[in-house]
Amino acid sequence: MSAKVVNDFSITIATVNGSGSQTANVTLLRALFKMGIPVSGKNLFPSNIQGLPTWYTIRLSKEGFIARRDEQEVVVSMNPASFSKDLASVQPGGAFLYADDIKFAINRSDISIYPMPVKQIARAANVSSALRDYIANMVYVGVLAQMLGIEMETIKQALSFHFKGKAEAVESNFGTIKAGADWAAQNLKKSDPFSVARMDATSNYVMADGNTAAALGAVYGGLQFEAWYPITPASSVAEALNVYLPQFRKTAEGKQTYAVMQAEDELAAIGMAIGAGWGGLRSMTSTSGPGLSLMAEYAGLGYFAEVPVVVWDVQRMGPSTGLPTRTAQGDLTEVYSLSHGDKQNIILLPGSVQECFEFGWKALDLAATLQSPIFVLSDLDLGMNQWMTKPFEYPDVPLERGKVLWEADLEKLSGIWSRYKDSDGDGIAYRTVPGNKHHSAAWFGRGTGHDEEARYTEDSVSWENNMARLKKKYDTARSLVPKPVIKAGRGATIGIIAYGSSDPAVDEALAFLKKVEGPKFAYMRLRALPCTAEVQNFIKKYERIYIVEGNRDGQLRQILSAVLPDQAPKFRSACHSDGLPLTAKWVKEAIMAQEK
Amino acid sequence: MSAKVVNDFSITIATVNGSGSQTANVTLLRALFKMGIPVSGKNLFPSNIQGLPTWYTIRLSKEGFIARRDEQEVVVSMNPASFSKDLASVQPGGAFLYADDIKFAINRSDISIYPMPVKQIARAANVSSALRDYIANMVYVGVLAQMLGIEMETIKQALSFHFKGKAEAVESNFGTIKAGADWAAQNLKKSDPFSVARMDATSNYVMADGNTAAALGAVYGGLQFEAWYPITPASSVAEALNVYLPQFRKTAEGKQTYAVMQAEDELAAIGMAIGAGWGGLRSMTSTSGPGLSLMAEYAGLGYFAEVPVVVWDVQRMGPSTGLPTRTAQGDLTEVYSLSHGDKQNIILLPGSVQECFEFGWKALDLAATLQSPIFVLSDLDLGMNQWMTKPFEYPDVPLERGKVLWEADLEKLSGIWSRYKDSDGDGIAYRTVPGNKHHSAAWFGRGTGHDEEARYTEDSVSWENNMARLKKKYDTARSLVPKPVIKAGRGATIGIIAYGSSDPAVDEALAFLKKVEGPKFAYMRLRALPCTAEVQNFIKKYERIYIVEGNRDGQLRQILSAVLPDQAPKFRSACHSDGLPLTAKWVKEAIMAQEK
Amino acid sequence: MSAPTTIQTNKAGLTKNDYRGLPSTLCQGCGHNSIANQIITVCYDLNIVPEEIIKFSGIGCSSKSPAYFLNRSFGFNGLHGRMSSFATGAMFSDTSLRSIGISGDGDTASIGMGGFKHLVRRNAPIVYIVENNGVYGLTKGQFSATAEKGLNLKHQGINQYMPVDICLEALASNATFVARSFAGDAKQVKELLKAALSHHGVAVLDIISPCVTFNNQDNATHSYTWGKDHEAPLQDISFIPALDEIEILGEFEEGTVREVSMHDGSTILLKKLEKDYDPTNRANAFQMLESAQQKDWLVTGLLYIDESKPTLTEAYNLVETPLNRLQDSDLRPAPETMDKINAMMF
Amino acid sequence: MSAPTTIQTNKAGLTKNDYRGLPSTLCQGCGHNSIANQIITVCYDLNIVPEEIIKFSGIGCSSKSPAYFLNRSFGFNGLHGRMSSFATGAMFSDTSLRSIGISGDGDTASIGMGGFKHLVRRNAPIVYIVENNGVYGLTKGQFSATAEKGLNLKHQGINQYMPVDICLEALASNATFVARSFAGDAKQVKELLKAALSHHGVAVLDIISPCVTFNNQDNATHSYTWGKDHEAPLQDISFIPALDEIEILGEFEEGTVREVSMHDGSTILLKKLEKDYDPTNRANAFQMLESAQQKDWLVTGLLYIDESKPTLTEAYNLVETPLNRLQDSDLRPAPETMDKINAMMF
Ligand SMILES: Cc1ncc(C[n+]2csc(CCOP(=O)(O)OP(=O)(O)O)c2C)c(N)n1
Ligand SMILES: Cc1ncc(C[n+]2csc(CCOP(=O)(O)OP(=O)(O)O)c2C)c(N)n1
Ligand code: SF4
Ligand code: SF4
Ligand SMILES: [Mg+2]
Ligand SMILES: [Mg+2]
Repeated sequence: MSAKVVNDFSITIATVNGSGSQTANVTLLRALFKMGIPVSGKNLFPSNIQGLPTWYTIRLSKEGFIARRDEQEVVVSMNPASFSKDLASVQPGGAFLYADDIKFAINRSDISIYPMPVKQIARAANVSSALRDYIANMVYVGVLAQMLGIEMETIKQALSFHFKGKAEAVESNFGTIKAGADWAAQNLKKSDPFSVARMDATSNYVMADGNTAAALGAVYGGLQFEAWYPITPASSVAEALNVYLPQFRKTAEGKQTYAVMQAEDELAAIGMAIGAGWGGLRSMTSTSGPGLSLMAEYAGLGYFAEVPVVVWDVQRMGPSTGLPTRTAQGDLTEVYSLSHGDKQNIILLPGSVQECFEFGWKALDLAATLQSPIFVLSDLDLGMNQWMTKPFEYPDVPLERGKVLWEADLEKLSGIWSRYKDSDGDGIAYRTVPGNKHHSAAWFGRGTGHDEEARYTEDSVSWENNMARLKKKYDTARSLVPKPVIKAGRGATIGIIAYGSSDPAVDEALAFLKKVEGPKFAYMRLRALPCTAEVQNFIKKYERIYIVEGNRDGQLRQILSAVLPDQAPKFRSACHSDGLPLTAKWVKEAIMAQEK
Repeated sequence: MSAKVVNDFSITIATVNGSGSQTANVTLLRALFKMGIPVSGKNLFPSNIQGLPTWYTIRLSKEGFIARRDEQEVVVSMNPASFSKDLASVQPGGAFLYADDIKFAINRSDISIYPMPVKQIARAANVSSALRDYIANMVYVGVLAQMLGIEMETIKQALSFHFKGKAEAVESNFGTIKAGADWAAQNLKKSDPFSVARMDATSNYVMADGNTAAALGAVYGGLQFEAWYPITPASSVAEALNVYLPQFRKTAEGKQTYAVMQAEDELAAIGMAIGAGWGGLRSMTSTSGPGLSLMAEYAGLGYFAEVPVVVWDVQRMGPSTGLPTRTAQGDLTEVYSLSHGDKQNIILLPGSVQECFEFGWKALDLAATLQSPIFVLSDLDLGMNQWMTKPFEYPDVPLERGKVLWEADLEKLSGIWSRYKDSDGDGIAYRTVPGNKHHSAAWFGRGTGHDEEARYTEDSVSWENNMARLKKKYDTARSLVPKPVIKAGRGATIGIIAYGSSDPAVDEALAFLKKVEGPKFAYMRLRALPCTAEVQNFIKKYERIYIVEGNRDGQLRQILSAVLPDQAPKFRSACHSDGLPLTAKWVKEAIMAQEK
Repeated sequence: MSAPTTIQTNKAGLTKNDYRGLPSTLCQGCGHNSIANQIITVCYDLNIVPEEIIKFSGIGCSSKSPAYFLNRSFGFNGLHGRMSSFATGAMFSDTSLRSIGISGDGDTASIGMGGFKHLVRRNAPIVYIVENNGVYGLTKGQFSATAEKGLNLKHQGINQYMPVDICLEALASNATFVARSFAGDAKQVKELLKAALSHHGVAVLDIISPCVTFNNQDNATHSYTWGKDHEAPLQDISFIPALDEIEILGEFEEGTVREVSMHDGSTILLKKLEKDYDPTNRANAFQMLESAQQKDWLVTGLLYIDESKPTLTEAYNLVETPLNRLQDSDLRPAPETMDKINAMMF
Repeated sequence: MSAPTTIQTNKAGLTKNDYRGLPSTLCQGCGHNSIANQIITVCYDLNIVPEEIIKFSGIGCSSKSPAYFLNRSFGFNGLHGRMSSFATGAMFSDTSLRSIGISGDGDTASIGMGGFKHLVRRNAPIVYIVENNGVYGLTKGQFSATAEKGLNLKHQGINQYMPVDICLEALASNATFVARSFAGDAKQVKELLKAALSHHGVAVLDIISPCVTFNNQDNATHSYTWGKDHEAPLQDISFIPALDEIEILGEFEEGTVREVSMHDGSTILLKKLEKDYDPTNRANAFQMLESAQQKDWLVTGLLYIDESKPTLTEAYNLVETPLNRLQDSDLRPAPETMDKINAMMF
């Protein structure tokens, strides 16, 4: 047995989907987290409901790195269909645990092999046959706990959380886990070097997924209307709203201050959201690529009629239906140019679960301020996986309601106002919303050419003026959108830009690059488009800029080349698009290969 | 009266839409054309059916320039609603003709004024009261003919063409024209310098609009299936197909070799067209901005499942519903990035009516060869206005059917083939289509991840390989799409890039720029994306590059910056987007202002 | 009133002018214009405060017409075929307002079919008017989905398909108010509009509204002539607002009148014509539409009504205050809740 | 055959295996699997050559299933809600082929409503099967538009709306073949499939197909239990292919059987159950669906049939040769025509 490896390896569990293994896997993840060990969990699941191979990888990192790793030191195989592949995937020197009813030849002697009598132990659990497959998963939790040293108490905490404290469920699952652990203690001899040990590196964190965070952010952002249509990986944004809005946003009398509508499709979803936004509600729709594409026409209406609305896009692998359960950052160019004619869409790029919460409310504020659709690009990895994250922070500014005139305001103005006039020099005009009873409040909105009074016109000059004002508004947005997060050490000559869920991998790669001979790197995590001054300065500052992104075509590189043409020759792409979350190793190698 | 101006001025006719003035205006245009004088006609019409002001401008240019001009030397006013504006619009020294029942003070002494007793003459025509408004328009045709010297014989030719030789209609209209001319001869004293005179500069031309040309191109391109949904300014593409397919594409037995479907919306239109393309038909859909946006999701399916289809987009002014009857080049970035996920869309940019014909068939060939959607971006100016154009040329190459395997082919291959395998190294795989009865012919298509055999897979490597092949295919497209048209004189140091209907204005501007002191310009008319080698060479060659386009945001500049980042610092935008066709004056000034 | 005036006002203290819109830019004689005029009259007659109405439309000649009535109401002229979704969202902003939507047959039955069906299914509280001319007016005369089989139009050929029946579609989607009328029958349009404005839920009004420019040939089923020749009214309709005395009832002979009570206290009086027709029975309505189709009748009148179903917005237990007037404190949970949320996260 | 073999073949010389697809990846017990199996059986029984079928679908669990039958047929698994448009275009490529489309209730009645209605209205020749489970299976259990009012689903709450009735929608759109069945009633599914495959025009089959994972509670109207308890078949159906002797007729008592002749010479025998039902009368069908709704019956069987209407592709006077096999010379007018065209331009 080689030197002990503590809190610094990955565990992958291979099961059949629809078998309930998610509960077992998340229990492991949470137990480790409660032991104070930095963890991350990545669920690799198929696009069907039951019967296909699925994998869950837990990374433990005492240094706190939470990006995906390719290497798998401990592998648990519960699925005959993927058994050979799983066996082959174990790192030399690693450990392989498997359900002993799977009968395959095992041809590796460089790893530790542990068969588990899963069926037998599960049968002993004495549950209904319907639950037996499910409970079998608890066996490997127990065996792993025993073999790696996961504290039983934290497992119980995890179970208790999962089952919302329902004692019966907790006990029955825990019983099986215990049985698994006991069996392992008595029957398995540890020959691998991997183990876990309590640390204190997670007490300032919580565990959550980005979609829940987005929904909660919106709850605190005063969301009043959400229209959506089911789609992986975005459905859980709306489903979380269905959970949390009733808990936190009903009045004392139990009345709703919001409405959530499942629309008949995404065209209708964005239409309803834009209708509500026009009506003065803080409004949102959540979707993924195919739905986003269906929203193209309405997005242009939102831009041109200047309607506040948030479009929360949880990206999955496209083009087309693509790989619905794989992650990507491939919708950037589409969103940037969404809808026909000229338009400049505003995009937010959350890079962590905490930021999903923050942008959840901020996007609603920005929409209200800028009277414009705000597109937020999350992704499957960020949205659906459980992450350890800084706790959510109560918004540090009051709700931003934007330039809305009510009866009293109009009274003060003697009823003189113009819907599309740039009175303040920021490109943002004042608006009124239905229900305003002042006799000068009403206006007739439209997606056709209009003058400052919102009247229909085909006049060339009115058209150009209005479009020029919209451009000015986009410039105003530049100063309002989230600034980038920059990490630049002394002496850095080369820049790296990344965004969204790529952050942990880039961060880890930087730690490595710091250690090797060669140029020093500065890192900017982009958080929004249009580019703020800080973004432009960062780009101007460095000799070369690597743009790391999760798509084939270097979508952000394309956009930055277009908006900063003078800097374009400096850009280098590091593109990764196999559907899996980025690893630090890949980032490091992609950059080093081009630096040679 | 100042020096005579012959064949070098503009005539603008202001009428009420829905009054039938189109016939009168086109008759004038055609008569002048038949006199051998280079002409162009621009119809500026409102987005409604009846009762609003509309203008028609005819430019005569003995030098052969056919771009729009701003200056209006001869103005005919038939509409009280626009009378003052029309009067003000006449160039000093120009001529103003008006229907004398319009009672407004005329406050200009720098122009020639001719009242016309339109009602009176029309009444004499003895037509039904329903036709009286319509026939009134013939009066100004007659008066203009007399005052400018338009040959009556060519007017008769134009009428005879318009009424498809129906003698009665021709005579009745001609009678009124004659009456107008006679009245003018007897009652008006010419005091303006404008006149027309026969030339021989149009005998190698025909007159047509780009939408008719597109339809005819498709007829010769073997179009088999068109699905469409009505929308200005694209409807007349499909409506022309309804006219010409039955005439030229029925079998000897009178059977159809094609089908044209009016779909229930644009989502369905492209869906049907893609279904037909997948089924092995040469297939197309035609639309404009709002419809294009609705096609976003299906466009990605076409790209990813590799279905041949042509999307003919006749651009109008957006964003949103915008100005449906105004022209623009504003859909470029949307089309380039249409659909979520990575995609590289192939775009053709016809620059003349003749080229609409040529691309009409070529796009179908390219779609078949590349098994991909081909987007053709025309615009309202090109599509709906009558242009003098070189006659359509019979395709110089046979129909390109692409890599389709039939029973005999499969027999030869012993049934061994793979739908998505790059056997030829060009990124283009072979396909079979329904009806192929070979037992190995069938495959199951999809928009989800697939391997070389078209089987569903979520495997990362298969995904990346397939996407890499698609990228290679796009590189193959680079060598197949139409090359640019370059005009580079000796000593040119600065480049100009334009595309589509901007060509005549840029061409005319160049003639001017040639004459003035200063740097020499080379001009490239871009005809397609991706950029061919010629495009790249042109851009590399010049110090600075002006990109002239009909949108606010410099959409082509954005795209070229992204694809040629090293060249991006050289680009300068000359953007024009007021909904009217470009003028040479504007181009010249836009460039000279930046050259100062 | 302080000084004598000759300008007539209604009980809301408003003149007819307060209900008008901009001058129409539609063709002279277009059916849509006459419907816009009826809306003006009806809102005036019913003393509706224009600020309490929201107008919606899609794209088309018909969809332009909300600009031509009720200038003092908010309104939105949206995307082609998408009036339903926009209106559905917007009506949540202040549920004390009433919604009127004007769509075309192309807008509703071609591109907008899905949205229309789902809006109806949700019983969204809106007066949904289809100005049905069997043709696309604004794009110059193509077939819409309500064009009759066999219709021949310039450049388009002969229509091969059976027309979509808006009323049948509404019924199939469980509409709670379904009526058909004819722009040439101003009185009926007016009474039906009044009833629709009192209805609790979605009121679908399919109004045959001839396009004089592109589809008014005498034999076309959406023409004035055909309509006049084939109209078969189900009833003679009078609407009695909630507050008016119902003395009027006395005027009728026993058994010749059917009374329908509305949710808001108004009454619809349906005077029998040839046959009695019970508009509260859905099976009847199906039957009637089916036989009208076979007999080539333009059946007009109130086909179906059900005042008892909850509306879309009622299904959401909303606060009394209009949502768009809620204060920051109503919209953002208190700071204390933040810890609770974080604790819920594990 | 050269050597004796124990493998059974049908009249097309094919084995059952020749009709199978890939192994299903749907849940065990999913109604969709049993429908796929019936399609295999029916195509085998009817001696259909698999190369003469095209399969279509949208997106959903249901839409995956065309991969699980007829491996030797071309097929396309398109976009969510867009099967109709894709199939409409594709069926023009070779009109000698038959089309089978498999869609879900979400795919058809939610996002795909517009396309579905218009495909039906055009009488596009396709067997259009809705595998109706009242829920979105593939996205894990949200309400579809056919979910019954009051249905309670995890994370989704209680459904507030009346369900879309696929058969009623098809009827309203002038479908020429409308049937409902239940995946738990294999025999009926089979016979209806056979009839549908012989139908001339669009055949809409609404098959209640339980989702065992997300919507199979005993009281849910799309569950196996509810279906078994509430099924009310209209008839006992047998399909007799064109070439088979119709001796079978003799087996029935006078007046107990209704015969429907199909366009291709086949016959549907409808054996009366409790009441007689005439499936050639559209008014009947409306009536039946209306009363089924009121009585909470799962009415199954052939609701409506009309063999006389031209199909979509017939409306186009196409050449005999499949369009996708036409030669260059059929597709490009001769060079001489070019001058003529130019002359036409003025
Ligand atoms: C997405 C989209 N497609 C097409 C159009 C073009 N368009 C404008 S109005 C219209 C049809 C209008 O017909 P209808 O709704 O019947 O109204 P009508 O003009 O007859 O009153 C169409 C197709 C559009 N504006 N948007
Ligand atoms: C445009 C688009 N929106 C949403 C989705 C996500 N999606 C996939 S399947 C599905 C619903 C399927 O339900 P149904 O058609 O009833 O089929 P079932 O799975 O129940 O058989 C949805 C919403 C998608 N693929 N595309
Ligand atoms: S074109 Fe037809 S629908 Fe449009 S305004 Fe004129 S008459 Fe009315
Ligand atoms: S989730 Fe439901 S619909 Fe999907 S395969 Fe499973 S049982 Fe069938
Ligand atoms: Mg219409
Ligand atoms: Mg379903």
